[in-house]
Amino acid sequence: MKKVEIVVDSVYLSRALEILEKSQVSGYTVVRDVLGKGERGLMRGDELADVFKNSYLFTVCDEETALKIAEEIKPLLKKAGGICLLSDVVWVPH
Amino acid sequence: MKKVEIVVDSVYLSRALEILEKSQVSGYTVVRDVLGKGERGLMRGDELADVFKNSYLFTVCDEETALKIAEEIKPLLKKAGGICLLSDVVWVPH
Amino acid sequence: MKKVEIVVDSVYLSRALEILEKSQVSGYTVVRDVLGKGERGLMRGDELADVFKNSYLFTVCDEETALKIAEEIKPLLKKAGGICLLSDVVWVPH
Amino acid sequence: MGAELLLQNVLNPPVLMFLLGLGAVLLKTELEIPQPLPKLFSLYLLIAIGLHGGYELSKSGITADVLKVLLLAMLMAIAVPIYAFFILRLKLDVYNAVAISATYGSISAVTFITAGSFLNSIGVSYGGYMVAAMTLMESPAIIIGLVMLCLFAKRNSDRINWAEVFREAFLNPSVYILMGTLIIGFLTGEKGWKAMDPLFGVLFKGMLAFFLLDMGILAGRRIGEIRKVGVFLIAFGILLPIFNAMVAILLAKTFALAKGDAFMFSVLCASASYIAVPAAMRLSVPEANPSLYVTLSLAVTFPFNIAVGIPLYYSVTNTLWG
Amino acid sequence: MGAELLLQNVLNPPVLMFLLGLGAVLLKTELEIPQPLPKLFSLYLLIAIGLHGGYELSKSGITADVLKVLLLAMLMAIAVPIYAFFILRLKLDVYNAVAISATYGSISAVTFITAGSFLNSIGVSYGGYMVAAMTLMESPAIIIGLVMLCLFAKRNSDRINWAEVFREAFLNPSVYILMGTLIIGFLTGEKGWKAMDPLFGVLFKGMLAFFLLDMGILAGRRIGEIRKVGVFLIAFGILLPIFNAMVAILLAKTFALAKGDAFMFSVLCASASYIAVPAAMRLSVPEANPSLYVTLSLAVTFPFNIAVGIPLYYSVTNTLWG
Amino acid sequence: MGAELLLQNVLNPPVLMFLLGLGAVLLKTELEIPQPLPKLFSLYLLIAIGLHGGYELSKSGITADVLKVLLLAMLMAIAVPIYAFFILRLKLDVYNAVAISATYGSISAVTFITAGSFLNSIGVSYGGYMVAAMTLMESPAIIIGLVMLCLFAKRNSDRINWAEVFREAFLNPSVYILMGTLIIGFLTGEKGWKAMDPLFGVLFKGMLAFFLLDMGILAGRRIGEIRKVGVFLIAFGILLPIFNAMVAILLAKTFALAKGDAFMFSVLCASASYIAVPAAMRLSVPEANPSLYVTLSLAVTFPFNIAVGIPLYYSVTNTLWG
Ligand SMILES: Nc1ncnc2c1ncn2[C@@H]1O[C@H](COP(=O)(O)O)[C@@H](O)[C@H]1O
Ligand SMILES: Nc1ncnc2c1ncn2[C@@H]1O[C@H](COP(=O)(O)O)[C@@H](O)[C@H]1O
Ligand SMILES: Nc1ncnc2c1ncn2[C@@H]1O[C@H](COP(=O)(O)O)[C@@H](O)[C@H]1O
Ligand code: NA
Ligand code: NA
Ligand code: NA
Repeated sequence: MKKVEIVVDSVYLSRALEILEKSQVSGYTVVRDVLGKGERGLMRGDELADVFKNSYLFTVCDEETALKIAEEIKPLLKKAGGICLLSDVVWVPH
Repeated sequence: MKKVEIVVDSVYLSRALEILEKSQVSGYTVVRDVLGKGERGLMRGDELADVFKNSYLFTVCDEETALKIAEEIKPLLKKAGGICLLSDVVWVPH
Repeated sequence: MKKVEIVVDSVYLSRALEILEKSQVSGYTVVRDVLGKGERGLMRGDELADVFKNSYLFTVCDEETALKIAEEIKPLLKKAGGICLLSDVVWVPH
Repeated sequence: MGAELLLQNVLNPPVLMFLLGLGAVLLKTELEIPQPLPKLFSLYLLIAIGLHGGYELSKSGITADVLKVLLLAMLMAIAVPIYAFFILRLKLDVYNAVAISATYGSISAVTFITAGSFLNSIGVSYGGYMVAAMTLMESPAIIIGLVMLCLFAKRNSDRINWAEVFREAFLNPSVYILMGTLIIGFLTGEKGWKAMDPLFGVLFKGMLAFFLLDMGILAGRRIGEIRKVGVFLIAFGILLPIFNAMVAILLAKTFALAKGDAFMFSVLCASASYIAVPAAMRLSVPEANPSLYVTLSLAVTFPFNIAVGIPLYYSVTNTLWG
Repeated sequence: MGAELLLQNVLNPPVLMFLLGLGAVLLKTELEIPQPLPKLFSLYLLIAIGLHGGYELSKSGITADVLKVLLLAMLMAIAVPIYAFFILRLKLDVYNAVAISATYGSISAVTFITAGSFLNSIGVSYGGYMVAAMTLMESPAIIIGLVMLCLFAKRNSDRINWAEVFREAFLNPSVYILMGTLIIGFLTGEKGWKAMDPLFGVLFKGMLAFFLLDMGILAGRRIGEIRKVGVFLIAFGILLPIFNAMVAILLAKTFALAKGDAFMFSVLCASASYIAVPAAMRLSVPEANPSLYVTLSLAVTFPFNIAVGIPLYYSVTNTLWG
Repeated sequence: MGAELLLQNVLNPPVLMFLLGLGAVLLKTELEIPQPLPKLFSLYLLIAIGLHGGYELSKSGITADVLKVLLLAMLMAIAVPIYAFFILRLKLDVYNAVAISATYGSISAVTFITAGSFLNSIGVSYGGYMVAAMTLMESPAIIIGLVMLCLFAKRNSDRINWAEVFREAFLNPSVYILMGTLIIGFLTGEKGWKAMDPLFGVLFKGMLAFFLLDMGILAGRRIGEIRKVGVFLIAFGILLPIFNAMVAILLAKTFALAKGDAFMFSVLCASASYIAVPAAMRLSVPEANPSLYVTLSLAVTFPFNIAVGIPLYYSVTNTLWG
């Protein structure tokens, strides 16, 4: 299985989740309020508006879905900043 | 080394940690209050009780221990929901 | 690309970030206030001072930089505790 | 129930704040009161009600009348989850029936508080021992629910850990803090209350209004799930509270409780838990669906009681006591 | 403006708390007010100002004079972002000009509140309908900004989603909560306010001081970025507010507003948003650089208004009204 | 010390709330006050004590008597960590001796506040300059501790960064906020305090009680580790405070301090830091074990002072001053 990790500006979290839902992943996990630094500078998350704050989310899915998500999230990350990572994991079934 | 990642309903966090302790991992790291969506629906974490809230935890250990943990956590995840992932990492010694 | 994950005592977070900056990573992501257990005992994060609290951070970079960071973070982890992990990821470009 | 009583109840800042929170979700405003601020408010309200109840109790003393009320409370706390269970079994499996009946057997402190604030605004008083009654009524339903589970479910593996269940029932944070501050209020009496009054007395209504804004948001978020709950459960979530309240009022009349106490007692019986019991059920009966019992309690019964139930139960009490 | 007026403004706990927060960052003390505590304070202030404004409005009623003020407010809320946009276009690209002009077209509730507290301390009053005016002035700038964007930017792909824009403008949390509590205060009148006063009235100044400590910290953190903002924008961040205030005062004089109202109106026009508008701009105009508009509003205009602007606008008003 | 004095101290809502928090952990109730709510309370208490102290100071002025108290405070803040260090070296390595002696050389604001509330409840007053004394006593122990480290430890690599140490000592958040609000209270005097009193004065005792609930929980969580701390350190954590208090009382008598001031001074000397110093030690002396110094200060000395120390030091003072 593939793990898709995404860091995105918090104001765009719901858009990112929409993309996941559309790709019909079986689930996802979100850590709100992570900080970070990247091209767009420091995101300390201390402003009153949700500007300057990131969210970190990941989903586990098969390779095909992962590549689809990676493709569909690109325009959002281009516009709003953020990163998208892919890696291999084993999902222990239960 | 193996990294074992677990997402579990927050009310069952202490049970999950007990399983890790029993398997004698050298340590673990926990992010409380992560949100998520899976079979059991949306966990927004906004209820007054700790219902609908996940915790995310990971531990790094050797392969044998990792498989043992994966085996022992199964019944808990079956009962209470959640996921368990395994992946390869290199632990930089210090 | 390599993902470097670091868990470090929160009072030493700024030192760890300094090391990343010095190694000229293109960015990093930080989850403040994670809990954990390791050699130095339980970090519940509930004290009034920031003692007993960890931060979790990761950066994605090329292998060379990753090894450099791993090398430079060692003395800090030796002194203050914590872990450093390396793994393989694919960074989806945008 | 006169329309003006209903209006008088609704045209109150706390109730309107609840509606404001509800509207915030329905209009998709992204208003939220992020954690742990709701915990701050709920802690505050529990401490305030405990300290004040204890203080009142220290004035009245623990008389035979007080014991009578406590016994009635105990009785209803045991009876309600039992008959609720059998009603629910008509349509639901054992697990969900257990979880929902426990939810309705227990109480909601915020409903109690809102009723107290309503009573206060129309100039009727009630005894501080009603807080003790409330505290007593939180836990039994959890135990009763799990006894039902043992009797009627066929779980062999993974048997119930009774030690943990009793701890969950009697030492969950809500019960503990209420009980503890009740005792503190009782022990420190007049002098203690005078020191605590500025924070835990004078600010009470404002804090309630603030908290109800959040309750409205939480209820609003669950409203989308009401449809999934089904007609039977929605009817249950409105009719059972009314039924419980009527039983309580009749009992109160039979045992000659004072008017204010009778009303508060009926509110306790009509209210359903959305903090302590759901947390316990999630742990002890994972087979039950939390979306059902939390949604029903938070998005159906709580708003119903706040907006309609309170004036309704009051007008019945008022008619009977005159 | 007399030196003693300036001193009287600065030697106030709220303003000094702001400076304390600023100093905490400049001296690198690691003092911080962690999330979500600032949200608690900002929610509290919005609710308090809304409830109180609504209560005052219920006393005065909605008269022709009130409507006059609301119309003037509307006028300025539309005019300011338009002329600000053209000034900004002298040096900036369309996107940043849109975002900054929207920021300055809208208002800052905390600046308004601090001005009210200043007015209060020198014994001048203002009408509760000024809160309604403030609420009206929050949103239009967002719409105007995006209309400007459509007219002057050449974005073909990814067109503006107007439904979402209107929701962001009129149903963002600040506007919603202000509007809602204004109505609640209006509906519940005297009796409602009496119940809410201990929390939302009596504690108001203390909470403002507490919150300004945090505003100082946030402003301090942005101060390092002021250099990057450039001389043109810094001048803009000080001169535009003064200009807006003067236009407002002249308008107020022409239409014979009362002195207190005129002053509060000038403060509204002079203030810039750092919560609602930046959130909306981040979403609708991602091409604009948030470091510019947030820094300018929070680290230049807000401190300027708090420390110098308020006594300045007051002394002008005072001279004209006598 | 009469039993009734002890009882009078314990039968106070704040102290009982501390015990309630302690009990919550011992009974495993899962009650918690999640972060950052404790930060809200501790910030509130620091601001309140600073503003009030500054206000009192503005009334009394900075007289020779005030300077005398400040000098005595400085003296003890330097002496205590030195003799504590040598006592600790009997059993501990240099690093832990440094960290613990710094902890006991500094002060605990909540202990000071609880003592003030106790004094208040028995009708004795103390000077506002005692807050200035407290502020002065926070930092020196950190410096002294690190000087000891340089003198007695043989660390060659990784030498101490004195600039950072001084910043940690004199500009840590607690010291900064106390100092800052003290100055604000002093500058704004009567008028400023009147505006701040409703939040930072009237609510003070209630907030203290609320916060002590959390302190009880934190202390309770550390109680399991007391065994690991060892008999020597437990004895140290009780006897050193008593010894420090007695030295302070004798000094106060010698220099003819007023009774209330003498008592508060003894409490300052008896108390140990659990916020500012542990944070500084974790950074500057990572070789020391934080479980030792935090546990000792929070789970041994703090409860001892709150429950037994305060009435004990008072009864000694009372006997000497009559
Ligand atoms: N190389 C990186 N490693 C880890 N996180 C990153 C990296 N680059 C960017 N990020 C995260 O993505 C966010 C947005 O990145 P950017 O769009 O480059 O500003 C940053 O605030 C970080 O949280
Ligand atoms: N495919 C997935 N990827 C990432 N997280 C998941 C996935 N499925 C489930 N989760 C997480 O595990 C939690 C419980 O899952 P479930 O038991 O399926 O409801 C969810 O709330 C998510 O946080
Ligand atoms: N094996 C491990 N797996 C995951 N996290 C660990 C592990 N060991 C240590 N940690 C984390 O690193 C922190 C410091 O570890 P230590 O220095 O060993 O006390 C702990 O509090 C944990 O959060
Ligand atoms: Na009930
Ligand atoms: Na404006
Ligand atoms: Na001391």
